[in-house]
Amino acid sequence: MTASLIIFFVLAALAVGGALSLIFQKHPIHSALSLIVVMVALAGLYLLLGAEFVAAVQIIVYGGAIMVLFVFVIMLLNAGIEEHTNFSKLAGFPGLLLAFALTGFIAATIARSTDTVQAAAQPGNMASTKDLSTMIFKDFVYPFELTSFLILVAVLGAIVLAQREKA
Amino acid sequence: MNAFLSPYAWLIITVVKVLLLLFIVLTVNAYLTWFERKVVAHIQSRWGPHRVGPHGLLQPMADGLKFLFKEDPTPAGVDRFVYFLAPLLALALALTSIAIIPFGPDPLPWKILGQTIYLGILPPNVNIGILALFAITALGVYGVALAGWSSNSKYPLLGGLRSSAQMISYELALTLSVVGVLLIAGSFNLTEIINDQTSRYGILGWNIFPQFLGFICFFIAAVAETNRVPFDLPEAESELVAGFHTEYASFKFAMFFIAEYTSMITVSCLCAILFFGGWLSPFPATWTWTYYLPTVLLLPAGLWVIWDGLRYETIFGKVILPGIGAVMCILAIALVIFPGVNNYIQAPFWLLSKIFVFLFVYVWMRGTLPRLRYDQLMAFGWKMLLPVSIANVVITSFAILRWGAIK
Amino acid sequence: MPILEHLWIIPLLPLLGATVNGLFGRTWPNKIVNSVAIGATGLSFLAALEAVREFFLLSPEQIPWVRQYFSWIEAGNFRAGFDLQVDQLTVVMLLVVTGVGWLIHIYSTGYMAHEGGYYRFFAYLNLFMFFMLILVMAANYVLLFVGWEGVGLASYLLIGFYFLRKSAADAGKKAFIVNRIGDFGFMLGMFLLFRTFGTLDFFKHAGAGGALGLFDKAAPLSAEAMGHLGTLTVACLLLFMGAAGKSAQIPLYVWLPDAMEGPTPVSALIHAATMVTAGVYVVARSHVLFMHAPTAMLVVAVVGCATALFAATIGLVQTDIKKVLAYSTVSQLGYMFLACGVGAFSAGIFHLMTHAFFKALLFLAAGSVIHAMGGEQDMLHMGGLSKKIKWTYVTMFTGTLAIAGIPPLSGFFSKDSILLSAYQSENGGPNVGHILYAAGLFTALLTSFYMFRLIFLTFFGKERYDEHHVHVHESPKSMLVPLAILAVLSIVGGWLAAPAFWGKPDYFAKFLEPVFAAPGASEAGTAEAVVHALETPLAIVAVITALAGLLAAYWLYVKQPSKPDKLAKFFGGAYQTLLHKYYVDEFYNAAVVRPLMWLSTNVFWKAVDVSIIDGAVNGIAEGITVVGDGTRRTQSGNTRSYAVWVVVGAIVIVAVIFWPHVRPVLGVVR
Amino acid sequence: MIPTNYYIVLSAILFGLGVLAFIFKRNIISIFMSIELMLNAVNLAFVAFSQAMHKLDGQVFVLFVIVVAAAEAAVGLAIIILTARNRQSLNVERVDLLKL
Repeated sequence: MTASLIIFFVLAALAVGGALSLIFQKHPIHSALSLIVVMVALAGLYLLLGAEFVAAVQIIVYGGAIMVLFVFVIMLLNAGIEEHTNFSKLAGFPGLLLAFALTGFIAATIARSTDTVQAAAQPGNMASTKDLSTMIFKDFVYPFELTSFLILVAVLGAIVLAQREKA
Repeated sequence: MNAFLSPYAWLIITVVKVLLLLFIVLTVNAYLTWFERKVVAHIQSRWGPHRVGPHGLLQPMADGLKFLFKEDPTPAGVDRFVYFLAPLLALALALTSIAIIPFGPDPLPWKILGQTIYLGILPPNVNIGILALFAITALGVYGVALAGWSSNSKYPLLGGLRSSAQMISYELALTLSVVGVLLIAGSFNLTEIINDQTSRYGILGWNIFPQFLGFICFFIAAVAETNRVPFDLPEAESELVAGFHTEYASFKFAMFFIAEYTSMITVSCLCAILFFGGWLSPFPATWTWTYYLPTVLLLPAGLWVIWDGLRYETIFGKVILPGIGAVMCILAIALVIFPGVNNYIQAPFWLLSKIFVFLFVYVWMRGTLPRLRYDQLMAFGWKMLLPVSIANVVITSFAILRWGAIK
Repeated sequence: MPILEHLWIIPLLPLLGATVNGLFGRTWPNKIVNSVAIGATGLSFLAALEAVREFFLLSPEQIPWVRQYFSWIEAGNFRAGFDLQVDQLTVVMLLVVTGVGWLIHIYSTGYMAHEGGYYRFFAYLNLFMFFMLILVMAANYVLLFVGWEGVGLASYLLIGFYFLRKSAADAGKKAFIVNRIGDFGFMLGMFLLFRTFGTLDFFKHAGAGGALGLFDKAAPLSAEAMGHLGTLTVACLLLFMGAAGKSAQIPLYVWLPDAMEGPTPVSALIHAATMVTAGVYVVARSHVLFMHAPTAMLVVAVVGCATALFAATIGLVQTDIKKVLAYSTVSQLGYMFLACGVGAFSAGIFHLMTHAFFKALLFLAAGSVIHAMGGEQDMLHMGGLSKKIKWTYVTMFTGTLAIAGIPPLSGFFSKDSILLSAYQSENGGPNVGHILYAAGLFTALLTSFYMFRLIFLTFFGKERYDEHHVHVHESPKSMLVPLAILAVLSIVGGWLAAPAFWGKPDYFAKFLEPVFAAPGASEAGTAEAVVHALETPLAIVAVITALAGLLAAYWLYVKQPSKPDKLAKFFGGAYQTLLHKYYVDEFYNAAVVRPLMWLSTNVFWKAVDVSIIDGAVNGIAEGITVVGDGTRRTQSGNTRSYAVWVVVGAIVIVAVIFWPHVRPVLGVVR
Repeated sequence: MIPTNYYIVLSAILFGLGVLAFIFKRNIISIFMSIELMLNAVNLAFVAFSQAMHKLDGQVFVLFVIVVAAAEAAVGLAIIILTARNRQSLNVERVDLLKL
């Protein structure tokens, strides 16, 4: 039971707990906060895995930008407790069953397939951000450009959608 | 004893460090308020606080007590959890950000519990110092936003909305404006960034010269991030009563207050470190006489304090001030006597003095500048600051491509 | 050699004219329309002349001259290209089609001047020219068939030109359907030929990588080789079926007389000069095959002869001027087939040419008469026109002399050579030839009789119409000039063959020799002497018969105009039979049309279409409705349900990708 | 050191929870958040594998995923704002114009 293992379990517990509370919280703001918890925990896990840069980006972008956006929108729309309607028959018990089935299925698949990976599991050697950047700007430059384009499109789309049409 | 402690030494040391830093920061905060009030007062040709203690030096204590013992009502219909969470969040994040700042290059000359002690909480080899800092500042917005939302009241909500929008907007500029520096230094590590600015000509090596544009952007964005004048719309008295913390009283309010000032300090540290060579002396290393500047500053100051204290009728004045003065004088003399100490002092001295300068600028701006209108704020952020910082990045990268690392 | 390299220009010009007129002519004044049409046709006539000039410069081994322009159908080893060819036969057809066609175009400008749909008429006419040229220039059966169908279409359009008149529309339909029957045979023939020879190109050409053409393959075969296994015979008969359809032979001739519903120039161009001779052309074109199929030859000969006689008899009693000409056309076509049947292809083509001249002339003249009479077609209401419309009279009389076979007009030579070769043929028995000859001779008699009957009824005797309504007037120049030219042609057209009489070679036959040489050589060589022996006497006999017909007509219709009715009463039954064209139409109606109608109505419509096809379609629709009703339940519009469906999909995908043994359960096969 | 499977299983669990939330939340924004949760779970798996295999590709992919998520959030939230404006409700079960 090394220190890192303890940290892992703490963070994992945090993440799962956050996810659960995301489900069980009635108010979107609380859900958002729980999600933030999950994200921070994940960032910690990334640090544990030696992916500092990803961890930082995770917090900056997810925690600092995306979730803020969520909170902002929730505040803007002044969303209240979500009303408990049950129009969808399917999303009741069968949905639950199916979701569990999917989870089990995926878990089983992974369990089946990761034994190959297991052997390779190594102490997380800190991947230097330089290597990451070279990889992005050399091997993945086209995807990178594409994503930047995607962002541009998204910005335009958001503006067009959100602006009130002048009557 | 050692045998028992050593496994947890790092833990103990860290805790001690944290407590120490916490104490220092809080004290500095307290006296920062005093300093601010004084300066603003003098800008407006007033006296400022001068009743409590000599020159109102005890005013911060009084304020602190007031905060502690005031009644703490919780408004009806607030979302309790979030309402309590918000100030904690704000304060915690603000304080955490300080923990990443390194205050000096070399560890203490002697080991404690077999650990080398660095000035600063994290060891200097943290690769993502600046990134971590940004991460924390990024989260900082929640304190304000949640506070505004949870108070279940109009003005705070508006304040929260404003601040979250403002912070998101300016965070982009903040981050981008630093990229130039990072490109030059080629590292996220604050220590490395500072060391990168060393040069034979002292001040000429600082990033402020190649990155002047970046500095301007950074500073403006940072001020906006800390919700300070002229970007203090979230708490614009004239429009929103007190903005997001309208509904907060007593110590919760104090938390926000401390958080704000702490982030001021952080930003000042960052400015100093990123653009003004951190703990580097502005003079070439060959000018050894500059090592005596601390002494030269301390000695007269100490003497003045003694003299000034003796002018007081009150016991306090007669006793305390001269005491402080004496300490300062002794310190000055000690520095002359022990060159080792003197050398060791240099780095922190310069860093702190730079930080002080920036804090003064903060206060100065508050004393002089008017507040922006909200749309002006947004327009400025998006249409001015962001493009300029992006341009800065582009220019810098091209320059580096052309001439290699600058200087 | 510009034009020979670009043969496509010749047919393309009329198509151009057709397109322009058809698309834009509507709003244009007649002048522009007809100048476009005539220009197009005239240009292609000139092009054809130039082509012929260049053709004569070719060395014998360059003939047939074949050019491939683009390949149109390519499937496996089958290639049907847009290939045009020129050889002597083509040259003749080319000149006849373009030349006569051009003249008739000019004539039409006058004749159609006061008709509606002027632009439509000329567009159709040009279209016809285009297809006809394709037909005669095609270098393979497929392209030839395109032209074949195209002229059918054009003739349909033109017969039904006055489509508001039910009779016209019906006639058009009749022509189309009857032709369809023939085309059916033609197609079968093509398929059979392809199956047998593996190609439908006529001759080999460089373009096809030197692959042998149909005829190249067929020529060297010994008669037995193909004759015994009757494939070739069958193929030829099928081809002949098509030819019979197009060229109005028994039993498919019924459409041609009705086709007279179309404007007269049309009758002249399509139903006398060019299109109806396409059948003859095809038979001549594939003479190599026919030569190897004696049975088929015999059939052709017999059918041709029978048609000639049969049609002639009907022609005796017709009173409608155009009907008479129509039946005479049928019988003349019969002559041509007779010629082909007895292996005298050059004679057949020769008659084709001369017939094109004088029959076009006759029709145009008839048109002029009708024009003069203000639309009157019944000869019983004419008479004594010779003084009123001299030019028409003169030209028409020339044409009549020509067709009757009075020397030295063209008809005499062509008909004479046909009879001669018929007399000589031993195919199918010693005296078959003589029987054919006799029938042909008798037909000649009838021909001259009814033709002169026509002349006398129309131009002689006293007027049988009232002066006050009809004021007879001569036709405009634009109509008379072509008449004159054609008259000249039908006089001199035959002289190419004249030298045969004083022992010189028959130039026309000589010219066509290379085409028909392969099989024709044998009998040509041996029978030289016999020919000369027979030439003169047969000619004299023919002339005598012609004169006899003339005199009979003269005696009956000028001397005693009352006699014909008496005769009609006397031979009541026969007369009625002839008048009703042997009741053939009625017979077809009863034997073919009604049963077919009944079948289509009660079986194919009521049973098959309604119950089976519609049933299937509606059934499918019903099924889809049911399925849709079922599936639309899933479209609850509730996002959460959709979310669940997404999950289901995810499960399936994971299963398919990662769990191979689940795939069959999900019906995924990989 | 921590075996990779731990991370993977954790990510599977998170993903499953995300799916649950995806199905059972009624508030559009919450549903959106659950999607983000699933994305995060996947990211975790990516990083874990990249660390296990000593390849950086995984991390690069995570970065891309984050970028895409950001874009998605921008557009999606804009759409949500529109919906809320027009339908006066954030409950997905009230937004059912597709129903026949």
